[in-house]
Amino acid sequence: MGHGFYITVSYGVSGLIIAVVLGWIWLDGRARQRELAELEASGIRRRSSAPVKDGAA
Amino acid sequence: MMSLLLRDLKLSVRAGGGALIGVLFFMTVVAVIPFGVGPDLNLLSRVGPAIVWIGALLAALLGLDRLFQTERDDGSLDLILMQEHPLVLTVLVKCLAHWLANSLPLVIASPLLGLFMNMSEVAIGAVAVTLLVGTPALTFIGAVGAAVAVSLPRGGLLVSILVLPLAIPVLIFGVSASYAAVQDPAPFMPPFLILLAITMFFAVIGPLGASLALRNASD
Amino acid sequence: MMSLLLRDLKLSVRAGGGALIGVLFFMTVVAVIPFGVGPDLNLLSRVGPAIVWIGALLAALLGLDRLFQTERDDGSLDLILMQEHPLVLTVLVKCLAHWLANSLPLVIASPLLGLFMNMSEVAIGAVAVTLLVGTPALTFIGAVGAAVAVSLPRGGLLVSILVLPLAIPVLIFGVSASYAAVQDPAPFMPPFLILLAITMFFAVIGPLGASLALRNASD
Amino acid sequence: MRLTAEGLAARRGEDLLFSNISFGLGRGQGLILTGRNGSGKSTLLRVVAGLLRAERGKVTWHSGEDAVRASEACHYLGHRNAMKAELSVHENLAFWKDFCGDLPGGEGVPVAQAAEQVGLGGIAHLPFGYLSAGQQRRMAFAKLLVSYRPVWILDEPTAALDTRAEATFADLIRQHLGRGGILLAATHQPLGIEGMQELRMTGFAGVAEEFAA
Amino acid sequence: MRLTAEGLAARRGEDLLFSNISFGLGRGQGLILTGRNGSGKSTLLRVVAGLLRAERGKVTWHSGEDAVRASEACHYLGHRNAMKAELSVHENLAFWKDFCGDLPGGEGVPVAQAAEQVGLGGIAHLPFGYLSAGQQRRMAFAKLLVSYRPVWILDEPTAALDTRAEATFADLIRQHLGRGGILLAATHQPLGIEGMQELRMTGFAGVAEEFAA
Amino acid sequence: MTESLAITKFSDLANPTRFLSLSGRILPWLGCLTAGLFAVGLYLSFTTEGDYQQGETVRIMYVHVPAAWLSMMCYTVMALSAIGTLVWRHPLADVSHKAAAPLGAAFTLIALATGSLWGKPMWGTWWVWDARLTSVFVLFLMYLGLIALNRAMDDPSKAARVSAVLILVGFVNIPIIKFSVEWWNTLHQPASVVRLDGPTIDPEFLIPLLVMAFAFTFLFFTLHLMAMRNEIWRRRVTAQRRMAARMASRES
Ligand code: HEM
Ligand SMILES: Nc1ncnc2c1ncn2[C@@H]1O[C@H](COP(=O)(O)OP(=O)(O)OP(=O)(O)O)[C@@H](O)[C@H]1O
Ligand SMILES: Nc1ncnc2c1ncn2[C@@H]1O[C@H](COP(=O)(O)OP(=O)(O)OP(=O)(O)O)[C@@H](O)[C@H]1O
Ligand SMILES: [Mg+2]
Ligand SMILES: [Mg+2]
Repeated sequence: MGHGFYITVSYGVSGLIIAVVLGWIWLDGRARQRELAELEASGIRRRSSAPVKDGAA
Repeated sequence: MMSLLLRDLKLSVRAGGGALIGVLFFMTVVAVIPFGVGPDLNLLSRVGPAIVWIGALLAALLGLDRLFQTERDDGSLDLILMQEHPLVLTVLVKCLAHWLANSLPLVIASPLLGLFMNMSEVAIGAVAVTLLVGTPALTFIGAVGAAVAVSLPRGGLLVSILVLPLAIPVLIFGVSASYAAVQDPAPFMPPFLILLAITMFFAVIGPLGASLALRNASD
Repeated sequence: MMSLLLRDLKLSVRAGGGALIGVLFFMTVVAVIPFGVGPDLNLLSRVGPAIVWIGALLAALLGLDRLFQTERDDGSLDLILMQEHPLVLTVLVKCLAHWLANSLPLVIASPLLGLFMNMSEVAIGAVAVTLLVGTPALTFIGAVGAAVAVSLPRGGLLVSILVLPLAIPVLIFGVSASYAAVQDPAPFMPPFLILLAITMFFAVIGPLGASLALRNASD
Repeated sequence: MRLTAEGLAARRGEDLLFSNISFGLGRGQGLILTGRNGSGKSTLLRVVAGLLRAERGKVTWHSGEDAVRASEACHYLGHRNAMKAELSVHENLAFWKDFCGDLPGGEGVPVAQAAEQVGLGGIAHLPFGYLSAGQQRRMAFAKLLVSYRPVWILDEPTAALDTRAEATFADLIRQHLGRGGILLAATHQPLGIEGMQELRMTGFAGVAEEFAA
Repeated sequence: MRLTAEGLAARRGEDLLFSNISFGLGRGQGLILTGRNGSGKSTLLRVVAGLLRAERGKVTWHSGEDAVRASEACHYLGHRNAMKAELSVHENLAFWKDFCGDLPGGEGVPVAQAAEQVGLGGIAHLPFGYLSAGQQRRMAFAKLLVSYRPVWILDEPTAALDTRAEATFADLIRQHLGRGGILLAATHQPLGIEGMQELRMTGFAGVAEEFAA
Repeated sequence: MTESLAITKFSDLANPTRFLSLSGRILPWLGCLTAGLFAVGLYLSFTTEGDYQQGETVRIMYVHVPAAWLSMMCYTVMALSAIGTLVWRHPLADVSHKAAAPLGAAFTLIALATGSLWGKPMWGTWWVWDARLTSVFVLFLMYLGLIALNRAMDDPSKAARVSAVLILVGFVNIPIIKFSVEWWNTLHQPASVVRLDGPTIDPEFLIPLLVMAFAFTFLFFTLHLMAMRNEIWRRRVTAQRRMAARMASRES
């Protein structure tokens, strides 16, 4: 096998791993946002939409 | 019975983090070895089968001693003893669950480790097969020990004397069968068949002994 | 503090039988390796120190996961956490007790195994000394793992996975000091002193980390 | 249907805790054990449940024509709850429902309903370990409801319960008796159920005889 | 000598169980927590004992001039007995006596006498695991006597006790208060001690804010 | 709305809501920057000359070395967050090291894979148990162990605190990885870029390498921010679900 093969495969593998991680994080974020939207729609309000009282302590 | 199997599997997955844990454990053990014996690939491939088997024994020992103790500590053992299911069967199912959750992942992971240890294909196959056949015996032997530990509150010493000496033949025949597969003069079959016989034997004796010990657990 | 040490020693004698199971496992490991390495006594004596060290490392894992878990299960951990003794000291004493009951027997048994492995007197001595100096570090590292896993119902394999990677430096320097004692050009002292330093380091870091984890895991 | 004990004696260590205890319980009848700490109540219950070997005497269970091992006809609720902290309440109950099965003559209620009946319908999805002491005890009681057994053996069922839960338990026990069940319980606080027989244990019936005799 | 709690809030999982609980207890005073199962009594006790981190607020202990960590001044008797089943009662108690030591201002009684005081003088040589539930609880209580702490934090101390032992416990607590001790206890049954303050817990004060905000 | 730009206090960042809006604003820019750097870096890495000794395969270096650096940097980020968890009890620090663990595992995996793909032509074998390689493998196992620990505990804040302890104790492995080559004198290349006496590598390779290294670093930060946001949302969802369940059981 020529060197080109190893180079292609290493770039390919790296790209694949990054793509999988990126895709997973992306989809995960989409799913979480959808859940939040569903909760919002079913009438559970976040408390910070009420006047903010500083609870960061 | 199915529900007991499922529950035990679920418990082992919940508590320790899942089926991958066994594989991860095995990989850690194997990764540690080269730091000791050095990077000599030749040597590594020669000790490979033994290391894989020792890893399996260690994994079987870790946690096996508490197979029945957790049940006793929370009172479940009482209820299990009261049911009409034959106790031998219950013990068998618990052993099965323990094997599925702890040993099977090791069997499945062993080829991977073989690769890491630079073992030949034949050796890898032989180790996997002997592990598949031999690890149930370790579980059954461990079950007897675990049951004795439950029934004798101070049986600690007894358990170790009981379990490891009984487990050593399994280990020896497992390892020698694996080596026989690669080293030429020695035939693979005789030690392998003995291993199989040992497993059969303990598959009967183990649950019987364990259930006897559990019945006599004196409180 | 003395009373804690005594209690823990008493408990490990009464309940666990930890010492024996460790030693037996240790011997099993050493007994199985020759199958792989073959009857070549020369080779055997060469890998000897490494095998003994690996065996000790793996044996140290047995029982380690329950160092704090038993205390938590019966509520003693709560009272221990409440006392004014610095928690680090308490952890240190518990480690000491564990080491005395579980690792010291390994150190004592190691010369015997050295003989089995056909090691020279110098090598045997070196292995015993390095084990004596190095195994406390294993216990301290293990304490961190045990403390981290205290809130897990069964630590077992997970604890070993967390502990083993951290134990690698100990193994490296322990083994290389043992080899340095027999192989001529390499001096014994530098790796041995590093091993000593590692033990010192973990004698501080281990209890600190473990007590930090215990404080944070309590509920 | 009848649970009979004849001339029971049991020992712990070397001590004979009680000897010659006999009773018979038929449909809808209950027996309450009382007595001081350490007088042997739990021991007697475990003997009846078949978990401890009796020194002398025997326990039998007649249902219809044939006599079977008494322990199979019993639910036993001991000091410990027999639930796994790592599994959710629902999983725990479902396991016991499946594992114990029903005895002929009755049927267990579904898991969700059992949790409802002990007053904790909303939290069956939580891991059992997350519950408070009293909630755990209630869920352990729900185990009795999910599979049918004619005999209930309860060891201090109301420990750690608040007063509302105590009343709930008394109700559930009354229903069980009303359906022809049998009750054997050890308590320090009165359960508030009428028409029970009572057995006062005194403890220490003498050192085991084989050596003292 | 004063134990003060200011604006305590604590959570379990994501739930805030209570918020803004304050109290102050001086010499000879006691506070009883009551409330339904799961209302957060045990949680509050653990927060005061320093075993759970408070979400907000703090607990302080003033003795003489300086304020120390409150947990060091406390004995905590939780649901679990903190005794080893494999050791004898005497070994267990001796260990705790030695390990805990005495705080200035008082002195623990010897082990044998403590066992005597909880009414079990004769059986201190038995392994702890051999005792009955009530006897175990009593021995756990004896732990409070062998080393001196001004504050006693008791979580359902009388569970599993017979009536005589309950009276004994009440006596011992009264003595402790009489010597200027402080009591914080959660119970379902009245302890039968007069002049205690009472705090009714209701449970669930909201979901913790940091991520729900 | 300019109020979120006026972050003056450190503690302001402790507010997850504020963090969400700030990171939401930064992320697109960060993403674009990463993509741009990758474009330049990949262009450079395929147009530069090959090494006289290693031939074309030197191009693997432009992925391998940045990934290897990142695998260690990620652990360092986790260790810093762990300090944040234990010392300041910063809720975002919990989220940060939990979100970073899978990323670290991914970058380590890339370093391992490209390394052994490079090893086959250069050393003639996929894998040797040399000190550097094994310690990277151990780092990979440590990431997996941390992920497993996080999954095994279900109280998130407790899991965060406990794994923070473990991360800090495990930090001893980072110097071991970094210096293993010097200590054991093995097959693997000793450091030639990051060393005390300045880089010893030819600028021909250095420039694409550095560009790729920056690209990887920004990729890491992009992914990390995204994962942190996901984790915050996940916790927010569970908190609100609990709230809803509690309210429902209150009313009934
Ligand atoms: C699985 C196998 C490999 C692993 C896990 C690995 C790991 C690493 C790590 C952790 C670094 C960063 C070192 C530092 O910053 O000090 C590194 C750098 C490097 N590696 Fe590898 N490596 C592997 C195989 C290879 C091979 C086969 C080659 C080439 C023959 C190679 C060449 C390099 C070079 C040139 C550097 C840069 C050193 C520097 O300039 O600092 N690696 N590798
Ligand atoms: N580890 C945990 N994680 C999540 N929730 C928990 C945990 N432990 C307890 N809880 C919840 O906290 C609440 C309060 O529990 P706590 O033990 O304080 O109640 P309690 O008032 O002592 O009740 P009891 O009278 O039954 O002892 C319960 O509703 C329980 O479900
Ligand atoms: N394994 C054992 N070995 C020896 N003696 C034991 C053992 N278990 C219990 N005992 C003794 O048996 C006696 C009876 O115990 P049992 O648990 O039956 O009492 P109990 O009536 O249930 O008390 P309680 O009201 O406290 O629950 C106790 O005095 C105890 O010390
Ligand atoms: Mg009892
Ligand atoms: Mg409580």
